[in-house]
Amino acid sequence: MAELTMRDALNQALHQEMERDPRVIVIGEDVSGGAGGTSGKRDAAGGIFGVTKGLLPRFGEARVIDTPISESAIVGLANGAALAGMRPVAELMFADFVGVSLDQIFNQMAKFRYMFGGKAQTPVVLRMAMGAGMNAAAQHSQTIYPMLSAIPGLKVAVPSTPADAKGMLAAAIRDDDPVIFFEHKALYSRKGDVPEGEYLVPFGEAALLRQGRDVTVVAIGRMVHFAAKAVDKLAAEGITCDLIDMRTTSPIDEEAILESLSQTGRLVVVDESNPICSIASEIASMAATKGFHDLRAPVQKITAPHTPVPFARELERIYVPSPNDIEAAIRAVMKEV
Amino acid sequence: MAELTMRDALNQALHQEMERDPRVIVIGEDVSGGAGGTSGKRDAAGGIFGVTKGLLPRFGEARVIDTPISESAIVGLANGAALAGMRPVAELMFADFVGVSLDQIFNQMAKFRYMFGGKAQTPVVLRMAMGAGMNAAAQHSQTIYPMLSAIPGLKVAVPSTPADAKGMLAAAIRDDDPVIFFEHKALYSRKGDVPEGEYLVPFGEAALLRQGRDVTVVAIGRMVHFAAKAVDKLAAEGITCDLIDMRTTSPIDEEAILESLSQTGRLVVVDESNPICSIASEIASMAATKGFHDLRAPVQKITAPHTPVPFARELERIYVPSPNDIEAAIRAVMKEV
Amino acid sequence: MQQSPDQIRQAYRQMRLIREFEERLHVENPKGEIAGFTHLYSGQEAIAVGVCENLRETDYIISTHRGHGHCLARGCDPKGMMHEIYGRADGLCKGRGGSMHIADLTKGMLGANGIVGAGQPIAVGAALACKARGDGSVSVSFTGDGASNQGTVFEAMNMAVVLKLPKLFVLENNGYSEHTGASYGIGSDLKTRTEAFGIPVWEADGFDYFSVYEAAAKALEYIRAGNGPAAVLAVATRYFGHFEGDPQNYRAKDEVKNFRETVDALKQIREKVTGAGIFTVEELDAIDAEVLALIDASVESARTGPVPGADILLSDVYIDY
Amino acid sequence: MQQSPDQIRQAYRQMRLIREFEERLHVENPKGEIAGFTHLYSGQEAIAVGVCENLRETDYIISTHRGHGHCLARGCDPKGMMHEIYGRADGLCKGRGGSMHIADLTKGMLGANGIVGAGQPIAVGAALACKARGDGSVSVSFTGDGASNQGTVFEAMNMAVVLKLPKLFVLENNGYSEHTGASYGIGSDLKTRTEAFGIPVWEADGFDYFSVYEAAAKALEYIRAGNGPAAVLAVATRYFGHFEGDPQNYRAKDEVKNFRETVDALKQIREKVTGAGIFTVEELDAIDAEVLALIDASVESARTGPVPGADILLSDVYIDY
Ligand SMILES: Cc1ncc(C[n+]2csc(CCOP(=O)(O)OP(=O)(O)O)c2C)c(N)n1
Ligand SMILES: Cc1ncc(C[n+]2csc(CCOP(=O)(O)OP(=O)(O)O)c2C)c(N)n1
Ligand SMILES: [Mg+2]
Ligand SMILES: [Mg+2]
Repeated sequence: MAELTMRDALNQALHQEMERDPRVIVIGEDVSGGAGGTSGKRDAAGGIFGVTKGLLPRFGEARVIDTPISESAIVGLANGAALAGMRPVAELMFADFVGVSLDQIFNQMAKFRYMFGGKAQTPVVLRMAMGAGMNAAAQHSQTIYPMLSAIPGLKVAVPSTPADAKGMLAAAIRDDDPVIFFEHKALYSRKGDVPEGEYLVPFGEAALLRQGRDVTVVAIGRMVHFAAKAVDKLAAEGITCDLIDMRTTSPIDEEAILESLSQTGRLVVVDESNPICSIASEIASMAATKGFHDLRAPVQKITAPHTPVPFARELERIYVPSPNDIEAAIRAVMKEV
Repeated sequence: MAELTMRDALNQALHQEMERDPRVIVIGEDVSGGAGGTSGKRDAAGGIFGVTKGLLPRFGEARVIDTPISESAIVGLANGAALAGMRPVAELMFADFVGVSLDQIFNQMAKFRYMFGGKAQTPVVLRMAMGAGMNAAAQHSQTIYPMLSAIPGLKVAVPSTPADAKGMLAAAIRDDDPVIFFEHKALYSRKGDVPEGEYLVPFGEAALLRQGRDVTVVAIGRMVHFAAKAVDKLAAEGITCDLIDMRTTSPIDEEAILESLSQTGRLVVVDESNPICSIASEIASMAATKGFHDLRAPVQKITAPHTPVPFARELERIYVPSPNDIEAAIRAVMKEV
Repeated sequence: MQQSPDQIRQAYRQMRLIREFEERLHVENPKGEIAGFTHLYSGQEAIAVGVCENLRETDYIISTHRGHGHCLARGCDPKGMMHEIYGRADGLCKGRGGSMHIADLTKGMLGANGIVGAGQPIAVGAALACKARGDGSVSVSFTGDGASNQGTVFEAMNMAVVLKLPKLFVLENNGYSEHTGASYGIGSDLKTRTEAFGIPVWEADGFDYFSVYEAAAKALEYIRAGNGPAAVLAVATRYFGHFEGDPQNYRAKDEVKNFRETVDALKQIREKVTGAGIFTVEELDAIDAEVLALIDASVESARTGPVPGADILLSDVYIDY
Repeated sequence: MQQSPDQIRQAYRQMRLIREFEERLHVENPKGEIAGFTHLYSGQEAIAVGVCENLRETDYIISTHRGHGHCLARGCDPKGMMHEIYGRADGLCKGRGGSMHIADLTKGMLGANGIVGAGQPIAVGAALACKARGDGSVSVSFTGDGASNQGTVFEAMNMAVVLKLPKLFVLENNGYSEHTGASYGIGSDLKTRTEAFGIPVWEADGFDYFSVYEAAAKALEYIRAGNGPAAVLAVATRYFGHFEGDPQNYRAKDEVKNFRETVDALKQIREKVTGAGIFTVEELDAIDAEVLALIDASVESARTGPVPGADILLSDVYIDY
């Protein structure tokens, strides 16, 4: 174990997987940087968040590929290279840029295998930074995993800790299905213990971070940490919760959630996304369909409001669900029964 | 009242609105057709589904604008023209083509007003044909209204009858907010009574098509007709349902659904979309949060499976929810209590 | 005409195969057994075959919504294709894809594609894999005149140049983009636009197999020498509507008839090779008969092929979930 | 230099305003009061001002992620902008947009835009409205060298030509696309690519106000005469990093210093107008002082401006819901 930031944990996974498998390549804007610059230095960027730093010096230009600003072509490049036997890790920089590349994601990589009679495989990993927390405003702060989790054929990873980030990125690269890999911008510098060497976190297995009797709290990405704050605070008062980190939103670990719900009878779901057709809605709907007989109180959905992400610090702060909001929701479901 | 197909009802709304307001323009691929052809005939297409037929001869090339295959530019064109005071009705042909134009939809038209401090308005109507039923396979059959209903700033219309199609398209054109207007391909030739002259159907008001005691059935688009079949069949057996046609999925008429649920205590939601983060999930989650105390049985979500839309007739038929599936779901919720 | 008789026979047979496949679909389609959208390639046979006859086993191609010709030219099984078009469980894509999504990865055929302009970046990606393998393989995309206006196509061109990839862009100008003339949507012209990205263009007569073959040969030589991408621009026409059922109001009455009677690709190659004494009319007729029998048999078996069921609906969404 | 002294004074003031606005943000930014991404325009002042000084009230412009210069050149209120950048409730966008989304529809300023390449099709749409009005208005988009590789930009160019719209494309090559040199991502060159779409290009020295002004004047004359779109291609540099905080490892050590000392836009215009005897150094210094005072006052009031609350978070998502 070593204490690493999520940024460094991701970087380590990329180094290890590229070392292990020569078919793994990295593609994106400024994934190394410095090409065509006047300093003569390559790897001048290493990704705008530093996640791909050091890959170019180690693996060379044939495997670490800087591109023009052409996101459709970047994802298309990854799709085609994957169909032809490579294992590309493409980067979209900001998740919001699915806007200019969605076709290659939802009509192409997600559907090849199915449409082509099961004969294609498209082992692409598409990394993208998401989330509020940097005051990057409406076009650089969205958490669009609900949109992509809805699409059959895609797997979707949303790690919340450095260890999960490493283990899930390595697992994503080895996965023969396409994986959308969301990295929360506000978590890049967060530290945690990370196993050294090969480490894999399987998809579709939620993590039970706290155990309790009273309430099932389901959270995703950065919200896991906010939920943990609320849960820990209430534990001191004797209100104890199961805290479930979904880890992947496709597949969803239904069993883990329903099993917990069958013990607690109360559900709070926390999702940084906008409320409509969110993962919070999906989990709440699961409770209403498959978990109904266990449910003893109304489900509490804690999400961002139905607004774009605002710019100003004070606005963004009230836009993002807070530990206080989560605490209040837990108290509310406790009052009900 | 005249009996019209949905195609003709839409066409009538376009004619009437273009007549009324010179700022209304129509933009898209082959919205008239014949430009650059060898027959010398313009209006050779009138839209590939015939919805925009006759507009060019009536309103001329300055207001009925054929474009190259450049969907991002088509939606961008509409956005810019709207910002500059026009009221564009743009056509995306197939809803699946949001893949190549999503940015202009979700990062631009949806967000201008908010990002720009409330000073912009973007009265665009973006029409698109959706849905299975024509064996058009995975890339031409999707019902992606959940994805777009999730986006703050967009309104989303999904009419199920010719009258609603006319009234909602006219209302959409007069709306100062951007509206995504979904037309189900399998409903274009369906006939119904349509009021002549000016006719407006307000957004956010669901239609109660059948009244009953036992179950609330909520359906969208083509599924409304399938649900009606199931509901009518069961009525003969004495199981009576409220049948609610959502009509718009943004805004959602929560009141209508919750009010009905408070009477029936049982909910079946029918949505042709894939299950995850669907409108069906959204309505089920509403029941689990705001309708919980009324709910007497698990909610039944009837959706397509988590697969792309398949091509073959037999496959598409089992992909799309059927009246039988809906009937079975209604019976299932009736058994529970 | 420096090709061997065997090469020419093969090319002629492929063109005839496409022609018969498509003409037969045009006959079968109105009968109502074929579902969905069918876009026929007849009229453009010389382009697909002229290009694909230049390719090696390790090369890749990607097609468009109008994919049958490219698939057949690349060696996809006509019977498997026919079964797919009829939506059969034993079709090339198990009946899940249909006409617009026929693919055969084992043949380096990366699929027909229902999204105009989607194939080009994907083919650039396959070219990246070709370059990495270093075995001289190339990747080929086919692009219609209409598709050439899609942003993704321009991005793909620039990307292929920036990364100096072994990528052939085949531009097929058949005069129409659905119901609109090609000249309307292209603000300048295809050759200038393509060259401006740094991609040399070899022009060809899209009705003439030999013309296309030679243009493609030159472009491929340039590419395989490591110079980066190149393009072939071929002009032809489509004999049928945009899709089966299109009334074609945008076309002059005798337009297709004139093309068929004058420059038709099959007519031309027959005249050339019999004129040059390479094959006799009878030899070519024998090929025609063989192809016709193959198509007959394919339609026959496709009509009664196995119907796919729920297992096929639900499988292959993921490899492992 | 056939402009009147008033015109030149105005242009000089606008350029100085941009320069001081940006240099001051560069000083304020590390203090931690300004949130989010800030992209500074310093170094390129002559381009925004050289173009915008040609425009009429009814014209439109749309900007990029690096928007301050274009906004100021178009006449947006510097104080309102500063308040916006500081996230104030009385900022130009109520603190919801920030640096990357400053817009002022009342000035025909259709917004800075965080999505590279998004503005161009939107500006083409505004050009459609201009054409419909028939009052000779034009619509202008600004596009970086990096953005020029985005598919939407090519689509916008072709669309503007096809519809023959009054649209000016201003291409600003500042040498970099984030951390990558412009030459890397552009496989050929900007002029050739643009002309290939059928758009004539007027080239300008992006450090020289008069050069840009004249190129834009010619392009606009062509456009206003009803010929369809045209372009201005101007080369300059950016003085600061891609965003505030960028260590600029990709740049030669003295690159910016050299530009500042030799071709700097403000230095050039000062030398030219004083050399030609149009203004004295003192007159220009007086403008500088006035601008500096304005910026001081703007920063001062922005620092203590009203903080937005929940009402602003939740409003203006819809006009009516
Ligand atoms: C992104 C997208 N936009 C529009 C369409 C609808 N469409 C299908 S084919 C076609 C015309 C294509 O013209 P061209 O590229 O010349 O090919 P051709 O049909 O002539 O073979 C259009 C507009 C589509 N399938 N995908
Ligand atoms: C669609 C999209 N892709 C990538 C980015 C990230 N990004 C922001 S600015 C930029 C570079 C733009 O370069 P250029 O167009 O030359 O403008 P400059 O920054 O030099 O003014 C990039 C890649 C983005 N904002 N949007
Ligand atoms: Mg064509
Ligand atoms: Mg630049």
